Amino acid sequence: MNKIINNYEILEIKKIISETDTIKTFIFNWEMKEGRIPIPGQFVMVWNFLGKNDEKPMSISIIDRENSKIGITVKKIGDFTEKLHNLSVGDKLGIRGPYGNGFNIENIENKKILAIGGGVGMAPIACFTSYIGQKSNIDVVCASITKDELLFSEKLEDNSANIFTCTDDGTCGFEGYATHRTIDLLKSKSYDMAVVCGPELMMKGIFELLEDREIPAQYSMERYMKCAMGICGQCCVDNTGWRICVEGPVFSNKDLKKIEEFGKYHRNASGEKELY
Amino acid sequence: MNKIINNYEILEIKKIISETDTIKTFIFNWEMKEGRIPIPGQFVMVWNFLGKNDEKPMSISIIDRENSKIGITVKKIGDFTEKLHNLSVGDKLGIRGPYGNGFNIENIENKKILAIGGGVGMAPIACFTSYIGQKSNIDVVCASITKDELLFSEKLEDNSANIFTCTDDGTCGFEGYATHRTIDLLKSKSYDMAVVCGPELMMKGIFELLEDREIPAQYSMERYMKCAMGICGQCCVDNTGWRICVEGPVFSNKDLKKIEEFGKYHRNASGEKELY
Amino acid sequence: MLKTELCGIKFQNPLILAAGVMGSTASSLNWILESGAGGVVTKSFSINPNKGYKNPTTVAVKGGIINAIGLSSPGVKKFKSELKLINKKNMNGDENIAIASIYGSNSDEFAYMVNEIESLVDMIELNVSCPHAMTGCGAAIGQDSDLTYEVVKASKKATSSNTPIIAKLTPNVTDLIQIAKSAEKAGADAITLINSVGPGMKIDINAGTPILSNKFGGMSGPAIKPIAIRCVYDAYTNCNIPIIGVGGISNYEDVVEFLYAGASAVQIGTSIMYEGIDIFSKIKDKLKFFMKENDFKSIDEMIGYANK
Amino acid sequence: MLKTELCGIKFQNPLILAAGVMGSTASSLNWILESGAGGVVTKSFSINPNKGYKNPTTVAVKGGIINAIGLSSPGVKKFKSELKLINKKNMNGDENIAIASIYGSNSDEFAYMVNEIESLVDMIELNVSCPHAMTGCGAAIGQDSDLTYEVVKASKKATSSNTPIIAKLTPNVTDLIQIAKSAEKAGADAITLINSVGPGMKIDINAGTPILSNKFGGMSGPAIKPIAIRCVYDAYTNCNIPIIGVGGISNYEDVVEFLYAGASAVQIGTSIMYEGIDIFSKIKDKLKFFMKENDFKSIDEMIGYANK
Ligand SMILES: Cc1cc2nc3c(=O)[nH]c(=O)nc-3n(C[C@H](O)[C@H](O)[C@H](O)COP(=O)(O)OP(=O)(O)OC[C@H]3O[C@@H](n4cnc5c(N)ncnc54)[C@H](O)[C@@H]3O)c2cc1C
Ligand SMILES: Cc1cc2nc3c(=O)[nH]c(=O)nc-3n(C[C@H](O)[C@H](O)[C@H](O)COP(=O)(O)OP(=O)(O)OC[C@H]3O[C@@H](n4cnc5c(N)ncnc54)[C@H](O)[C@@H]3O)c2cc1C
Ligand SMILES: Cc1cc2nc3c(=O)[nH]c(=O)nc-3n(C[C@H](O)[C@H](O)[C@H](O)COP(=O)(O)O)c2cc1C
Ligand SMILES: Cc1cc2nc3c(=O)[nH]c(=O)nc-3n(C[C@H](O)[C@H](O)[C@H](O)COP(=O)(O)O)c2cc1C
Ligand code: FES
Ligand code: FES
Repeated sequence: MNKIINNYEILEIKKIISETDTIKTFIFNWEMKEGRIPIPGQFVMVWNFLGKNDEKPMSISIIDRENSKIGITVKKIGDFTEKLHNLSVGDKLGIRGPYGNGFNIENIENKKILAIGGGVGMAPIACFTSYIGQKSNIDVVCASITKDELLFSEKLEDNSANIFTCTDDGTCGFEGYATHRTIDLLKSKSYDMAVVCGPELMMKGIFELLEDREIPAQYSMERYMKCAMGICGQCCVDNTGWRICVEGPVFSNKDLKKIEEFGKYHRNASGEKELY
Repeated sequence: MNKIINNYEILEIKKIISETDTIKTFIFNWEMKEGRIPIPGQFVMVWNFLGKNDEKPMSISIIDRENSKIGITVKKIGDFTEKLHNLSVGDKLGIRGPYGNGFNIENIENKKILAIGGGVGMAPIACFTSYIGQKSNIDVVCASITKDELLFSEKLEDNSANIFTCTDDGTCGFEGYATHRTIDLLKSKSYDMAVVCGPELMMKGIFELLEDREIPAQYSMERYMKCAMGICGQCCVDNTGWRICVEGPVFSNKDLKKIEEFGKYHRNASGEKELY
Repeated sequence: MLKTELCGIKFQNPLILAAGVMGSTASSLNWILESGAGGVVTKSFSINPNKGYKNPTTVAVKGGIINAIGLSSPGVKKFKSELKLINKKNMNGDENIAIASIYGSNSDEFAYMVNEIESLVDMIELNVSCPHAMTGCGAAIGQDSDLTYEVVKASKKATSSNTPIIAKLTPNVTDLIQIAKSAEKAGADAITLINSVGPGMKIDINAGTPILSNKFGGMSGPAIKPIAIRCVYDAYTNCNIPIIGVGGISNYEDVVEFLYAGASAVQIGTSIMYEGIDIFSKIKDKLKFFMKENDFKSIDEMIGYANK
Repeated sequence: MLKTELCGIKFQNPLILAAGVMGSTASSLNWILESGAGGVVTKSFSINPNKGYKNPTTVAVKGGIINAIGLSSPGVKKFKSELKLINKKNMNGDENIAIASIYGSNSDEFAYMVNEIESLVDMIELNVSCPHAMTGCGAAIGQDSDLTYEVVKASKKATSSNTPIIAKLTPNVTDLIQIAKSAEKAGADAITLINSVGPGMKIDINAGTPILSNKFGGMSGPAIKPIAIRCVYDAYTNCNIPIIGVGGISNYEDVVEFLYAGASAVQIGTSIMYEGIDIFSKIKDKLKFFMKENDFKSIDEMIGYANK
């Protein structure tokens, strides 16, 4: 057997950071050993065995190799995430992973990088930005609906990235969508590559912008997940059939072009299509 | 899991040597890789899948690491061994192993060693003698009923060991039992250690001789075997409970003393005791 | 040399994707076909949409996994549009074989389903064997020889187009051969052996609770292969319809073992997880090599070789 | 802290040697007891001597082995002299528990056997579950709830000394709980779950034939653990007599998993092959550590923990 299938580890929540009213970051100790050292863009499956006995995917938002810690950043949007928000330091969760391909970070040094994150989509983007750190010159577009929802902007500023906030309602930074902010930036700046994560329609908009300008980019997608091991087929996308949990969640602009459902629809737990 | 359980390899018989009227040596190619490099005193299980579909233990009589070959030397005494004798070069057998502890060959260099083999018991003794080669000074007592049954005496002479043949009927070398030959040798010579394999009553006699003279020795035992993996319990001996297929087949004189059934009885396939 | 025929259906090779593994969309099925499979079986579906069980739905164990996905599907109406998108040929122009796996809780439902889809696929596999299906479905049928008979009979009767009907059976019964004979008597054109094993359960001792939300699930992967081989071997001795072997196949040796036991073709599921999608092309190459080395001219010559 | 009681019998610890593994002589049983087991089960024996099947009788597979030793034993008369030699106490002066495993082809044979040996052992385990026994023995009984009932009933009736009777059951049935309840109703004092699984078969593709001389055999070792756990969990929910868990245990985590599932004690077989005889003492140490870490004062507190 080639692939190691990591099973659960039941981990104590070591720290909880309330990022915004609806977003919390949970930090765990994580043994950094072969087969389980995460890279930005990878995710874990989070099993709340005490709560609803459900399990869902969450991007890894913090990779702290030095202190052997990882973090996930969770937006409260439904039953599962609400139950997570009710947990306290010392409570336990089952974590398995890391899964997925993660961002391609080869030959990324000394590049001019544009990182764009919308809402909790900032989780992998922040992870990427911290991970790459000073090795490259990173401009981060940090987008949200309103000021209170802006994620990681301060933390990343400390990390020597240039932060460009934008809010739909203009309560912080640029007023408008991430696409608008990006158009604005692209007027004055050039980039070697971009990394993007956020609501799919936002990513679709960004995709078109960056394609027009021929900027290579990587996009992190979300699809409904069951096994996360590449077996159940739940997360496969049209028309390539690729599994978001194995071949994804991160796709280059080239590959994304082949994913025809991108920006159009996704499938729910029963496999029915739901339009964006 | 700590232990590697080797499964069958179906091997072609590459060469057959007719040692005596009733004894043949069969040679196979054998990949010498971790977990399957044999040492003298170890055995293999031999599965004659075409013949009687039975499987029995055989000592490894030849270990040729250079040419990646092993050999077994089989005495025709019943149905299974007779079917083996009917095989030709190019026929196939299933071989699994090596099993058992083998002779303890640590710190064996530059020792004066007495090696005693009776009948086909010469198989592991010859293997040991060739293996140790010129590193030590080995006297080999090579015993059989009659001249035609003498095993490996010529081959070992080439190997710079000193051969002392003996036959019950005096047709070659000393006339009498291996015990008598040994008593004779011990009169004029001293040894640091001995290795012994042969009919159990012969070994019993030798054991008493060597104990009297306080010569440390290793004895290779035989018991009925089924799994050879240390699980079925078929080969356990009284009163220690040790498994001949794992803790044995080779025992030091110290350990042999604890095996109360030695020289007295063994158990058959159903576990009934059969007296010697 | 890998070509083989099963119930009159011609396969480019005897390697088929097993039901429920990357089989929920035409896209993934086409990917598998393109990567070298001779045929694919879809995820099992039924009349109505079904979300399946809550997560966790899969857990790794020694030698495989346990799953209780719970037969999630969008229901026949929506799944038909997927079936229509399965490519009839691969990029080399070779015929692809599409097999629909269907389930239901009684003969009427099976008959209805057969009717709905028979024109869209080459063969239909009846899932009467899922060990963690909803009440009345899956193994609830296939663990009873009378129910198995009824469901197979009704499904056969419902076909108007001679689409072969395959009964996929569960090993989790006291007497598999009795059930297999029932299926045969009811007119099954072939049987698939085996669906997942057990069922099995894994308790996480740190969580203090079973991991799967459904508590137990079906075991699959290399660990179950000896059970599958025994089932195929026994059925080959006792039945006269072709057998599709499945359970734990991860390399060409395993495929040969199944053929020797009596399978006419094989399905591969869980090992895709360990070995990747290219498992089909890898096995094909090595299988051809083995056949040449051992003087086999066709798959046919290998079927049941170990029963002689 | 590892002490536990089962049917009124006091065990130093809940780790017991499983039947058929190094259990053919008092010598090997005593060695296992000395190495730390709380109790031992003998190899199954019956009235007459039995050579068992021809070799090969065991073969390694992924996650375990398949065996068809074929219940070899010297018969009750000779085996009684072995039973007499099992040490009542170990070198530390702690009580050893000896359990005889017996088989037969009908209730009379079981009753006879019980009578012959009850005075020599602490408990008797009825093997009605071996998946490769001779016609009428082993699973041939335990796959039928009526036969199971009869054999357990007759065995209970035959005891004059209150020696607890344990029924060891096979997972290779359509409905385990039905059989377990039969055994309970017939008066079994406890049940052991599970005997080896499948049966399974391994074909050597180079030899072109099944490896075992009996062709198929029972699967044991780590791969079968999920099935055993499910059986124990289900039986714990549905029955009221204590359960001895067995199947694939190789470390303390596995022991905890079985206790959590509902076992009152466990048996260890195949893992001895991988881990060596000292598996008992190793597990004991780690189990104690786990209990301290998790504030368990006794084995009792852990039994069925995952069913809550
Ligand atoms: C690769 C990946 C990474 C993700 N990373 C993050 C992250 O870092 N932070 C974060 O807050 N969220 C992340 N998500 C989304 C997160 O999994 C969902 O928000 C969460 O499952 C919602 O559950 P709920 O019960 O609270 O809401 P629900 O009301 O149950 O669901 C709301 C929506 O969440 C999605 N969802 C529900 N269940 C699943 C599932 N099993 N798999 C995938 N999507 C599901 C569906 O689109 C659904 O419509 C990620 C998803 C994926 C696929
Ligand atoms: C560790 C070991 C190493 C051996 N090495 C050799 C060797 O190098 N050369 C050699 O010729 N013989 C060797 N033997 C003995 C060999 O296994 C038997 O001679 C052979 O099994 C006899 O089989 P048969 O059918 O020809 O005779 P049978 O008539 O069946 O048996 C004759 C005797 O052989 C023994 N025997 C039979 N079956 C077995 C079995 N499964 N396991 C152990 N003993 C058995 C019994 O004592 C029996 O009485 C060894 C045995 C053991 C245990
Ligand atoms: C995740 C998963 C989902 C499955 N879903 C189905 C299904 O829907 N219908 C079915 O008949 N079998 C289903 N199976 C069983 C497989 O088709 C196959 O019979 C079994 O897994 C053994 O083969 P394997 O070891 O190659 O996976 C599923 C198996 C897995 C692992
Ligand atoms: C070589 C071998 C022989 C066995 N013999 C018996 C037996 O005689 N009676 C019995 O009830 N079970 C027998 N078993 C089954 C074991 O007692 C046990 O139920 C099974 O192996 C599962 O446990 P394990 O995985 O720890 O080995 C045997 C198992 C093995 C491996
Ligand atoms: S979630 Fe199962 S294949 Fe991706
Ligand atoms: S032959 Fe089975 S334990 Fe030695």
